[in-house]
Amino acid sequence: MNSPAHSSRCSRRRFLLRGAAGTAAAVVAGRQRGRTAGSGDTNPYAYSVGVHEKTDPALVKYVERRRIDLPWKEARRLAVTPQGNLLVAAGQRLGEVTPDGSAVREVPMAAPLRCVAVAADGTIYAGFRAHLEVFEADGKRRATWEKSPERSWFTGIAVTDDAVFAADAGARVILRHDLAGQVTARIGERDKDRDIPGFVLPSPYLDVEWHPDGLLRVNNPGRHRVEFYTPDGALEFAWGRPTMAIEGFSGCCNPVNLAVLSDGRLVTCEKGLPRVKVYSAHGDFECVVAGTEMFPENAQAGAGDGFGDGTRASLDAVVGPEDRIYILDTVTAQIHVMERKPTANS
Amino acid sequence: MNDSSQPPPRTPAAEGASLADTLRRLARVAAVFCCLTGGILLVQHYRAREADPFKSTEMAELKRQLAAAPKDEALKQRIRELDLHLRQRYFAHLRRSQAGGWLLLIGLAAGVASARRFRKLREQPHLPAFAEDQAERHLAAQARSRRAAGIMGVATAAGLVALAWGADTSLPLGTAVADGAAAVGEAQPATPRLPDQAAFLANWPRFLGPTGAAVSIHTNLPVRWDLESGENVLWKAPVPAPGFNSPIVWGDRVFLCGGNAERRLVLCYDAGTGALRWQKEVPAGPTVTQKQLKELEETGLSASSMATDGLRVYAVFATGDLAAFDLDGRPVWSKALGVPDDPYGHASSLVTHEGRLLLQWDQGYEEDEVSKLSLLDGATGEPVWETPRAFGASWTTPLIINAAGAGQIVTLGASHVVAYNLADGAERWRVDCVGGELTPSPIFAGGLVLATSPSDRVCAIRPDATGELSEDDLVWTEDEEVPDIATPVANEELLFTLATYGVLVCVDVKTGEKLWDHDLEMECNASPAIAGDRLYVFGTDGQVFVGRAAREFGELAKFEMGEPIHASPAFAPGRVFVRGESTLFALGAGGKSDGSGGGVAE
Amino acid sequence: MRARGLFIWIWLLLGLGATVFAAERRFPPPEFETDYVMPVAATPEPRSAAMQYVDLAVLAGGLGLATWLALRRRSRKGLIGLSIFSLVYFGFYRAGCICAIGAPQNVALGLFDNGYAIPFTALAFFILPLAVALFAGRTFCAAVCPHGALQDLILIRPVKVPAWLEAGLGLFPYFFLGAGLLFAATGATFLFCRYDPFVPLFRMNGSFLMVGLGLGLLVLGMFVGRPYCRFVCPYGALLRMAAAVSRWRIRITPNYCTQCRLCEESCPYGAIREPVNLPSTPQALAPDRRRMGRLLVLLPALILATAWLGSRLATPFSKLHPKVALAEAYHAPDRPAAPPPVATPDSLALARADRDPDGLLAEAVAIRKRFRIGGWLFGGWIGLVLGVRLMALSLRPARNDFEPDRSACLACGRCYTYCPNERVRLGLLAPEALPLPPATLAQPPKA
Amino acid sequence: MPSLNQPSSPVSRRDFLRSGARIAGMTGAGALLGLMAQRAGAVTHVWQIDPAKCVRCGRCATDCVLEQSAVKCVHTHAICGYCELCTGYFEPEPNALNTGAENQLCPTAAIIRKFIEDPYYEYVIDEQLCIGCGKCVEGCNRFGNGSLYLQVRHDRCVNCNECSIARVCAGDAFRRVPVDHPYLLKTSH
Repeated sequence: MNSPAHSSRCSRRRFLLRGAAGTAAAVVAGRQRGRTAGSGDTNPYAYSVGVHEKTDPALVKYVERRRIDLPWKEARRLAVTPQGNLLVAAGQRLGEVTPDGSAVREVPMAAPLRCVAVAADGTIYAGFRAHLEVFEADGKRRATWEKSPERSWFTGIAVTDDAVFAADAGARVILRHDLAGQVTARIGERDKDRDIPGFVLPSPYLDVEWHPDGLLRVNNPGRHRVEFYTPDGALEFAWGRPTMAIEGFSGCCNPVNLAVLSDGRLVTCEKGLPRVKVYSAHGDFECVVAGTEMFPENAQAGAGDGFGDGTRASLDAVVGPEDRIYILDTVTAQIHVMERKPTANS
Repeated sequence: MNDSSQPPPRTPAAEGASLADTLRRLARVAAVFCCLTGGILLVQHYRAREADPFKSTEMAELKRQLAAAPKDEALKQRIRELDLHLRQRYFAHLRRSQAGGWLLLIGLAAGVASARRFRKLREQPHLPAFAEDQAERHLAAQARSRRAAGIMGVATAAGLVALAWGADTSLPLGTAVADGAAAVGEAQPATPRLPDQAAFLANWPRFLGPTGAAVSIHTNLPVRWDLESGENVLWKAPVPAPGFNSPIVWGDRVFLCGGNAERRLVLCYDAGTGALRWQKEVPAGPTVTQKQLKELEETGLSASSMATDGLRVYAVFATGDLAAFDLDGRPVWSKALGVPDDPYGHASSLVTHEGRLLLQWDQGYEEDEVSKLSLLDGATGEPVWETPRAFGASWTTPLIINAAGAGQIVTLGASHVVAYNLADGAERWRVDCVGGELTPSPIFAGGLVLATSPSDRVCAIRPDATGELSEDDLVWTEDEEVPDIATPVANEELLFTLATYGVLVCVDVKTGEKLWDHDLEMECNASPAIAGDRLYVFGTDGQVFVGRAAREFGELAKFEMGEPIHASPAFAPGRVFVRGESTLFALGAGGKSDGSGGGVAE
Repeated sequence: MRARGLFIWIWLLLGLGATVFAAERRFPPPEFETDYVMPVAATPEPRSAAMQYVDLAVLAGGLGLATWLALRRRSRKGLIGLSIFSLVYFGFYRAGCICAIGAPQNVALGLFDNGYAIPFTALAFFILPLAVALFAGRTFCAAVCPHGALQDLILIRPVKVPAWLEAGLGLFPYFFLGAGLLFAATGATFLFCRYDPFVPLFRMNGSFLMVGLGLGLLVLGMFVGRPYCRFVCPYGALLRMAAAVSRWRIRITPNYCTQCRLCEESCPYGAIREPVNLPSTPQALAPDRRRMGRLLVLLPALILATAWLGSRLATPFSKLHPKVALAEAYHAPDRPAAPPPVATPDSLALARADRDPDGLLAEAVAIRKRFRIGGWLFGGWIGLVLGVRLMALSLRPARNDFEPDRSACLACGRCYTYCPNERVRLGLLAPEALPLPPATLAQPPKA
Repeated sequence: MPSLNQPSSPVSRRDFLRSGARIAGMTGAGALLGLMAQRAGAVTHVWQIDPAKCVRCGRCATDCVLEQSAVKCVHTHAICGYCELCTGYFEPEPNALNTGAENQLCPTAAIIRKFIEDPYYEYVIDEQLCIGCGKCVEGCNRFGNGSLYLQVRHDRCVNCNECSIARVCAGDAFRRVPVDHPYLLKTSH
């Protein structure tokens, strides 16, 4: 500050000039940045199956009549009682609702319930992770069947007049029990001699359904197909192919659950691209019951927020009176009541 | 003026000069090197941005081609090569920019070091000049500094003011909430969403149901009921206001309206129990006189059925009073349109479409030019568009269809069937094929618009042309036992017409060929309805006929209800709602009240 | 900010919870017939926790060494060496994190967010340089701070910044400090770290804007001494305040000032003040006293006004908080009604907001309220800084010698060799060549 | 430095004020230190992703301060289904179930697919190639068991004071975790 005024002013001017030049350079750089930015608002690495999330409305032959909000958490599976009410396996309880959606009762269980089925006489068969229990129609426990010695993980039950078929996803087998709980046959195990390839189960979704035509329907998600077995365990035929297109089974492991219409046609449930479709018994794609649009939360949920065991987002379907289809969305804990659209040519 | 712990160089001048030259050269070379490296890095940066390997359009195109030709091995090979190339380029880019960064750093260090050294060699010792009056200069400098600090402060404050008053917030809160008062939970919920198509189809949101063809998707409905024994009668509720309009249903609510010269009412019943949930009076507009009201009472004040879009219900009366309520009966808006000039009283029913209300306001005579068709915003009642109609009074309800890739509104007027664009109200096509006192409404089935010329004929029109159509463009016409009051009903395959004198005719929708007719031997004003494969018909003396909606005639039930019926039924899951002269009946299996019907999808 | 609070508890819960809550095991993978061994996910360890003690030791050692070199040894060369070391260690090796400039934010967040446990290293990096500055001036800036070291080393041909401009721009670090503490205390963001121009250079990576800014500052710094330290650095503002009252200080001369004025142009940072004589008559001081009085009266009003202005900034400032920003986007009138066909980050965030909009709104309102309170403090701070600076510029200092300003001096040691007394000390000049000490000084202070 | 010639010494007055301010400053710093020391953690913290909150927005790949993000995909094999048709490995509609580039989902081919035994395949992440984009994570999570997920790799992370990804994370999934438990891994139970 001691320098002559002249020199000081001179350096000041120089300083200002340089400052202005620097600012201009910074502004230019900023502008440049402004022009090239803007890629931050999209995800260049998005994994998108968006095209498959839309269903051709012409293929949807069902209409949603009602949506039931279940009062229970962790609803996993459904079954229909002979009276037409719905049984819900939800966490550590078995709930019952009327088709109108009002809760009738709930029966507490000792462990998380994984599957449930009802016999024609009203007897309830409940599957836990590694054992089965039998209940009277009024919810009183009648029997606890022996704990399975294997690494069992029961995920589906089907009941006939004289047998109970339990799908054991852990052991990759369908166990046929007599009504006393004795295992009388093992179905679907890998067997080269009988040309049975075995179940491929990346996740615990193995369902078994029975139809009076005498064949068991079992899904084989890892092979993207449905297999038909005789009660003796002979693989009669199988169909299904992996594709996200509507006529096939999507993702790594679908279908996850099955239901049978009164005439033997099959209702299939998928996860990932949550959708429910109807196939003829011989695998011809017939129509869509509910497309992915109906389950937006389910589609987003994925494997996140597990029920404690890593399973979460799936659909289950059961067929009620008049071939009404009830779909359980495990993410929203809602039941969608679906009825066939009234068209004369159907 | 540089950092030097050494005194200025004592070396001979020449030696110093040559060292200085070297240093200067070095610094310049380093500067050029840095500029080059920096420039290359910059160019690379932009090139990497533009040619992001993961967004390669070439790759996307190849993959698209592969999807079209999944067996093309050559294509697969090209994809693999391109993929390898792109990824190699990407990782090479990473390596290059890393190396470039180091080169830049080294260059910078070398340049700065030599430049500093050079400056030091060149440094001239500071020779202080003699200065006087330190205090004076000090004071001046301080004053300048104060000014600068003040300017800085003012500039900062100005910037902050601009920031504070230039910012707005979209958080839904008043200042009170922002200041920390509670009541955050009471923040206004977002606008309720309009129900989707599925909910619309599952309800009975307007006269003749969601499609206007009086077809219900519900099938679990009773075939017969008995008011005497109460069999299959869920409940009965008195209707305190007379009217010919038909009930509508949304969720667990049934709506209808009625009135006389004294008052006009909108009524809401609980679908489960029949309890009157609410009733609201719609007062007459300011221009309506008592004399007009008396005259209107003769012909009926409430022939127009209500409509709902799932959020609001709408009602219109022959007084020209139009009102909107939310589902809980809170008034949303109302309009007084003035008493229409109509010999029988206004009778066109209301129709909604995605939150909008369609109003066909035909009146007077052709030359009066007072008729119009308007689409109103359901939330406000403000017109979206209005189209004048050069027709006199008519009593049909308009029809909204989706055909030929566009939303169309089909109306009847004088001798014409006229269609308008749903989007803007512009006329789309018209055909001169009807006449008389137009009462049965147009319907849409099997891709055809079916328009009834009362007691004359039914015409089928394919709604994919534009402009004036001729008689030759009619797909078919049918002229046997054509009704003059009841609107025909049709599913995709079969059309049923019901003449006022009770003759039911079944016609093939595709060909117009009559399949059968049957005399029900009753007088009918109410339009029949189809639910599943059943046909419900109601007579003016309370007769009920339930038959098969099939290619052959089949009777399922025929019985009496004991109360005159002029209104078309409405359907809900497991329930039929029938409006008698003074009673609303809910009919359903069991006859026991099995709970309010809640839970219908919305 | 995030409910990072209680993460110790979360860990406890996760540890115990494995048996309590998640008692169910997941569906097992297939049983392999071959002798396949399942790989286990590798977990490369972070930099060892012990290394933070090394950082701390380097900081403490560096501070001590810098203080010794600057005040006792008076060695510019030593300081250059230490600068290079600091630049390499804290700059290029530690990549600018951990860093004293950012530490005040950690302290602020730790003070106001009970859930945030401030790492003790951050606390030490905050306290140590400040404590040293209270006693020995800004020796941290001289050679320990990598930012300072970088700029010091890069300076080639310094241009004198006019004193008035320095006085004006010199206010910015205080404002920046206030803003940074506000944003840190409210958990919105760490402004100092976000707009740090040199860390991207140390990492040789960063956003285009910040790398450009850093390079720009470097080029500027070749001609303007330490532009970041003087006109931006918020921690520098703290150190400035501490150094203003320091016990010891840098002196240009090791002995006594000969008033030779050789050093007056030697400081590239404009820190050297020339001697100012007191006016001969007390009357000459009257205008200064009156101005001082006016400023003293005005100061509370100024503070109040700016504090109120600060409180009005809650709305724009709070938008820098991610939660408030999300709530704003969620409630924005132009929010798209339907998510895009391919999810974007923004649509995913909005979907998250949609799960609990009321909770988000409540949080956003609470955060904004904190900003309102903090805004009063921030605004008041701006007024205070401005007022005190104006008052300080009204004081008439009494200086007999050329000496560095305590606050502005960065202890770089450049001025030493300009002093003939220093040359005498170094043995480069005969003591006889010097004029005698001014008569006012009875005894020359020892070096 | 008392001056003999001047009756009052402004220098010493200022020194006195300075000492007072210095003591005040030290007291303040000491108080702050005392207050903060109670709260200060003995361990430092590092950033980590909570896989349960991650929404796979892709910003881990684009917003890290490092050229190659410190976030990488990790694979917990214990919950993997060993699918032949892995939706984390293959494009949504793969041309064929082989390792051809046209079928792979990963933009950098960082997943190695290996046949183990019929019908099982093993998938391993090559972290040198992984850019942390989360594309495979979304595929696996959407259809499969979610055994692929993103984690901050601490051999790469420079542990910024404020993580630049955390600031923009669409799922608010980043949090500070103690340095002695630096990962939030998915486990089989």
